Amino acid sequence: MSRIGVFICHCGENISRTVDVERVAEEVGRLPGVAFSTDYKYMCSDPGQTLVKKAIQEQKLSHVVVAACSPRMHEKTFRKAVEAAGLNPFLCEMANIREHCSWVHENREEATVKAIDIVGMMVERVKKNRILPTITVPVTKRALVIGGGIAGIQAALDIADCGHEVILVEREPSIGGHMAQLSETFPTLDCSQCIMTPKMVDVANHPKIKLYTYSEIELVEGYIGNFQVTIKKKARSVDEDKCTGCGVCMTKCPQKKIPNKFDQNIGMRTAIYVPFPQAVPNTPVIDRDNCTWFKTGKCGVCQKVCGPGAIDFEQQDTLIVEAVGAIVVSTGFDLYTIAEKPKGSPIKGYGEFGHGKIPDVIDGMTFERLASASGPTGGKILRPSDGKEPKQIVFIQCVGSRAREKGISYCSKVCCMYTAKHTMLYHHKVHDGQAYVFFMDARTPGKSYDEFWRRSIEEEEAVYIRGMVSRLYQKGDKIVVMGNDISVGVQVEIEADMVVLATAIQPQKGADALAQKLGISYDKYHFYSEAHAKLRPVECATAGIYLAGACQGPKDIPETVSQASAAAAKVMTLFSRDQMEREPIVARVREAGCVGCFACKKVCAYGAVEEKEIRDRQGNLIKIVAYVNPGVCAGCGTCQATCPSKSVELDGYTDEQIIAMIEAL
Amino acid sequence: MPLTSQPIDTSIYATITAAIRSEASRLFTAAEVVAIIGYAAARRVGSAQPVIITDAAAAETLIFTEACVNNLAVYLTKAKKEIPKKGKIGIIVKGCDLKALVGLMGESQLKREDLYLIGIPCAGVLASAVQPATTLTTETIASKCCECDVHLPLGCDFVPSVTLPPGPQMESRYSEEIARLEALTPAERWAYWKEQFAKCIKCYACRQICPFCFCEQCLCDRNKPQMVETTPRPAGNTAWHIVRAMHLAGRCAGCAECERVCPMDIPLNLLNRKMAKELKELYDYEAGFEINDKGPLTMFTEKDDQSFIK
Amino acid sequence: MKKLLDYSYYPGCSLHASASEYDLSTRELFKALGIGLTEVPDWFCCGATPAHNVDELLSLSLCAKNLELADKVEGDMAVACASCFSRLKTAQHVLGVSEVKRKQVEKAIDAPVKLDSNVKHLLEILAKDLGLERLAAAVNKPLSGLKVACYYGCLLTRPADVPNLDCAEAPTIMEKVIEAVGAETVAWTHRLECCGANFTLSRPGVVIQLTNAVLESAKAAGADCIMVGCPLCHGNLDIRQKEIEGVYNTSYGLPVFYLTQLIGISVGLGADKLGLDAMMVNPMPLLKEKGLL
Amino acid sequence: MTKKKMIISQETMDVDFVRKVEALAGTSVRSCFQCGKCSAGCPMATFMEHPPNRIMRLLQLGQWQRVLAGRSIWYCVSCETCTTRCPNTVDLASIMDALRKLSWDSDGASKESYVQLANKLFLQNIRTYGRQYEMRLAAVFNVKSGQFLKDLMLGPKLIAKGKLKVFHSKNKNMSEIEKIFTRIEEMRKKGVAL
Amino acid sequence: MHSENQKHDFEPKIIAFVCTWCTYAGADLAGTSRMQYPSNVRVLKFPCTGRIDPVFILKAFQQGADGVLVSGCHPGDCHYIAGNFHARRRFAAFRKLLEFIGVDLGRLAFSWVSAAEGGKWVEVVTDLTEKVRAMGPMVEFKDLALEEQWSGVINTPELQEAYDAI
Repeated sequence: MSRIGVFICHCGENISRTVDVERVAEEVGRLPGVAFSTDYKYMCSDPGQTLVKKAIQEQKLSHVVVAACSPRMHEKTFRKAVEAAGLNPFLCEMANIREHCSWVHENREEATVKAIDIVGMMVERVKKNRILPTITVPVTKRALVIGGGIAGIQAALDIADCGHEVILVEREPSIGGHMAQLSETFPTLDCSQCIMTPKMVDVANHPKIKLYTYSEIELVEGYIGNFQVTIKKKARSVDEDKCTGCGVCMTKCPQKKIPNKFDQNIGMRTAIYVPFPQAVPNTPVIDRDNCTWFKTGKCGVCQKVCGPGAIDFEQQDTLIVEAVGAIVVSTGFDLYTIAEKPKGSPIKGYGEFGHGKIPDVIDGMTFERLASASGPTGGKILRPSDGKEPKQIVFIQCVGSRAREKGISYCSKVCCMYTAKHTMLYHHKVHDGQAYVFFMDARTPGKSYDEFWRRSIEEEEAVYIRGMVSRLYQKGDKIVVMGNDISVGVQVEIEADMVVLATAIQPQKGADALAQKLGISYDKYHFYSEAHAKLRPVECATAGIYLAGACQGPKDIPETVSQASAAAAKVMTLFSRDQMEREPIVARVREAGCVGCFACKKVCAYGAVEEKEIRDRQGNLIKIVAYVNPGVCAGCGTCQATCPSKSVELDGYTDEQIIAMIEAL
Repeated sequence: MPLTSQPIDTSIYATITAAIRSEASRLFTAAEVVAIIGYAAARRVGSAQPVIITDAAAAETLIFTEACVNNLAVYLTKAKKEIPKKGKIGIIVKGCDLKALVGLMGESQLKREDLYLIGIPCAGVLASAVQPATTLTTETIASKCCECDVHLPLGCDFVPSVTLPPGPQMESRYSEEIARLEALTPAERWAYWKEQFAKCIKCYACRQICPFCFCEQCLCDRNKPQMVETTPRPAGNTAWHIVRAMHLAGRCAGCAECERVCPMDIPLNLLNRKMAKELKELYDYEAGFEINDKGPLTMFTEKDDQSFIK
Repeated sequence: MKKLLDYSYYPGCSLHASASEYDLSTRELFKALGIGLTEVPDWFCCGATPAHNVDELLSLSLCAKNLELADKVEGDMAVACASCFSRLKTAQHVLGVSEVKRKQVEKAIDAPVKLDSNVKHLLEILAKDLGLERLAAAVNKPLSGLKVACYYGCLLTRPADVPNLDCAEAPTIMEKVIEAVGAETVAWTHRLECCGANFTLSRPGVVIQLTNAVLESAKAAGADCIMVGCPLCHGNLDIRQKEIEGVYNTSYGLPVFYLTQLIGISVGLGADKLGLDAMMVNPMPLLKEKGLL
Repeated sequence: MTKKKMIISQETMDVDFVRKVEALAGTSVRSCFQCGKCSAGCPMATFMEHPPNRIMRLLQLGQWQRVLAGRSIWYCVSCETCTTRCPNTVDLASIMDALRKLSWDSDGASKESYVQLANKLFLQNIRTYGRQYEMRLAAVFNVKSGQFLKDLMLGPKLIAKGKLKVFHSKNKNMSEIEKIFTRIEEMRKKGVAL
Repeated sequence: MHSENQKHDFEPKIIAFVCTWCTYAGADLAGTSRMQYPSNVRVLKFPCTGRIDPVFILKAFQQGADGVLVSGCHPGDCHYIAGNFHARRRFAAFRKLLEFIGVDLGRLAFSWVSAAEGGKWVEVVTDLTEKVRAMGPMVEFKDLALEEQWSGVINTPELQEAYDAI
């Protein structure tokens, strides 16, 4: 016979104001199996917890029900307390009489009756709770970092500096990401390359970091502490071990007019190329779509001029399997474009801005490349259409961002600051030019940020016009900007030489596909979801996977670096032990009942169900049954609902527990 | 629309019987199979019963007639341990029976390579209420045969080469009854089923005969917790039949054995056909046509209908 | 020629008066293309801008009534006037979204609201139902060398998800249609700007200013003429062109064609069948110069 | 009035009026975040004393008197550019319709507007003839607005071109249109429609 | 809003089966936002809608529920990747079965309520409560529970007489 203790919390007055807690304690106390029942002002407080612990010991309680706030709030707290008193933590359940009762009902009688029902249900449930031993799993102390931008680089360096091996996978031929494309950074205007490239070199030279560039994640299997990751290393056509990075191949390549994505397609590159001179690794890659050899079977100039004989036209994509214990996802962002979107897409383009067909209407990243000393113009601000220096330049903020109609309602967070930076860079480079900025709000929270924005106006003489632009159109070699100054209440028209759009930050293309491989969730924009917006901002709900940088939401550099270090710290916490414990809410198979139809296996999203042979002593096969790998099982219970004979059961949510609750009603 | 009774041509059944006998004999002689599950004549004139034969001599006992109503697939599941597992087992299957086998293969209960399938081109079998020696007509034919879409089983190892004579047009008994019930109000439907389920004596013959009720421990027999009341009272009966229909949804291919064996004449296959119809409409899924890794209720697409969800 | 397609035809008030040449040319062109038009019996005014401006319920009721009348004729509903088109489409949209309004309208017209009928502007019928290929095949006299400024105005495409004729900000349907019959089109800036439309009576000053900007832009882009699909735009661009030239002391001389007139010329219909004599800015010199008459 | 200080309180912010506008327009007033894109693209903004975004602002503050006192809403040409481009999917054109309707119903100052007059005649014509009768519309408008000579030169030319018909073809189903008008009036009298 | 003075003749019993990550959290949010809704609902927490067995719904009706709500994460938001997709199919089929048996589907509601949709939770629960209140008690399963075998048909006067005599 169970000896259940029920503890009713007043939560100050939060519960007791509408629920007659004494009556609840009294009525619940009469339920069969309840040995002790009491109420207290703050059950979660230290004295409250002591009350629970003392009662367990003095009353020899077998199970505990705490009727208080939501289990999402304090289930862990009370389970810990119960454990400290010597009971298995899973013999404690919480009845939610605050969020689900006292806060949502005004009528005291109704709320009290409901609270009694809720507690009664939990009493019946807890009777069926079983002792669940904590599950321990071994931890492989190697980390995988996906994405080699500043977030991935920072996370990889932090983890590696702590002495753990790191696998860093980058899709592009070089690490560096978007930060390597930037000219200067706000609010200090220090050169991005100058602070970025040393870190890239650190990665290349770090003995604990294994770098896979031009590679993608193919498959992720396993679970926290024990992932097996298959990486596809795309054929580079250049042997990395032989190549010395001398660059002769690039100077001799006859295909010289290929738009360079790194330069936002305004600069050109060869078919064998490194995206930018400071690339890490400094090993070129052959772009097979544009290479004459691959297109016609003739040429081979690079092969002829390569001293070490590193060119390998026969190279194939290779698959590499790495075992890791933790994964940091840092795939970064992509920029929204105003181009027309395919029909049916939730995101729309900007027809009113010409759908990207006006050549001198560019985006912020293109402006970065123009302003960058290592960019295609050598740092000169020149129009893509005719190479002239724009004297009237218009910046438009919130293009795509905060535009529900276009399908994106969030703020991209960094555009106000980088536009202010752009006006400064422009003013430094074109002394006789004038910059105008159309904006709705200036959002500049951050250390020295607002001062920076003010400086662009007060010292660098940018003209800020509060109001969105309705339309852009080409008129001769000018772009007519039809705007409005809402402070004055008058329409504004500017004939600009160049227009720079602060386009929205979006997750990388294919972010959803990667998330599905990783088994992590994402929001409707495909930004990855953190486990808790406030308290677990760098962890995914899927254990062992962590987030860093703009793949989780728009972020500036300092924030990205902080999050990367935080993710690294989380990984190191995990790696600080040889084994880790996990909540034992996992499915178990009752082999006697299982007939091996594997409906459970078909519905398991985690691949946690395996086939297991049952043999007699002579080794004859009796039957094949399902087996749930407790390390992989996430505990959703879909298998149990699907199993016709209910031969698989989810611990903590067994049919017995649930039926007990329904029958208590 | 009731049609006047018309005879159905079953003259090919004699040829089929001869063909399966010689094929069975050949199989044993060539040691291709260790046993064959088929039909043999039973004691009452014209009746048939399932039989398992293990040698060529017994091949002569095999028959196929309009009385061969049983779905023999069930002997491969519950009774399979009785058959020595030393080689291939031959089985005689009508189109409807084959659908059950296909389903069982999809659910890892059977392997195609362990079976030798002798397919029967079938013009129909007799309804269970009819005396065995009756001629097959549009009236005496089993309901399931009225809406049969697999007179000729596909993908078998051996099929007697006969030409199925064209049959007369038949009423769609299940579809019409489903449509009739759907047109009623919920209360009227409830009254209908209440009366039907009230008859149930919980003999579980429906469960015994069903090839898909292959669980070793049925959920409905459990008492810790008791998910479904086990006593043959209306509440427990209703729950049993609902759970049964739900468990067969997307799997049952309509051999209608449950209905045939029900001593209380509960129209059990009606529930199964209704579920099949809904799953066809919802997910364009029909059971029994190909070996599927996943059934309609163990898979999903992101675009599934959710008009019923707020 | 065998009839390919059949429509119920809603001309609208303007086509029975100031835009009679639009009506005439539509009927003649569609006859020539083998498209059947049956006029909606006893149609009413759709209420146009004035009704929705001050009395949405009336506007919706009038449109709903017309949709009901059109339902009696087989085929989708062909609409020539951009304003009528916009009103009918908007009514369908609003009544589909708001149950409250739908119930009120049903009370007002004492009949159920028909939302499923397809309301199509002539452009849509030519470009999509007939198809550009079949349209091109019907051409006898390609409009080669004629530079056309396609003027959409406001109501054909706006707002984005209501008329659903084409992209609201960068439509191409007019250009596609007229290029299919051999004309050249010009890229110009004011093809989607407003001409002042319904202020033609009450605030001609405003209309003159807005329309002038449109004419100026078309001229600057090197257009020979303007093509429209709306009698209101036509009224402002054509009827008031002389007056505008006076006010701004300039000369445009841009003939303003209805799309059916230009396509009519290309399929070989005569001036009398297209009502070219009704145009205020005489198109004859231009057509002669291009060898089209 | 426009220069008068706004005294903002729960009493002076007329939420009921705004709700009425929202119900009529089927769109939210609160969604506007004052980006001003509507005013930037409005072909009539230069004619208005309150550009569209400010009308939205005044509505958000429940200051409808200021909106209706001005002529801005009667300068809106219903081109729908604002609705098309609003980043927050506010259907501004419908809000303008709603405001005009409410102004039309009340005895607002702008009832004298020529636009009002034209609209009124237009609707009268529909009620009388079932269809529009442009000749009469123009003639009566000029008489009523006191601009006897307005567009004087256009008339005869249009008649010559067959563009203005002196005699009008009446709809044969006139009782139907009258019924629609009457039913709507009755619904309003009963208070079941706005 | 549920007013205190409102008294009803019939207070329906509503059972809600919800997933812990979205709907339970959404209901928590309704609480922290102090939204008000009828107190008729009793919530059973599951890790995921994928865990919810149709038998539970049946059991709930048998135990006297007048209305049942099943609610989980929106498609794509499932904490367990796809549990809600499986649940969606399962319940699409199950509700058709119940409907065919003669259960009025007005008593069985399904919804997606995210952790951010406290308001929607209130709306869903209030709607179902009021709808079921208007429909009256769910008597079908309760009647069944009271009946004995064969009690459905006493159709001959002899039987009736004999029965009365007992």
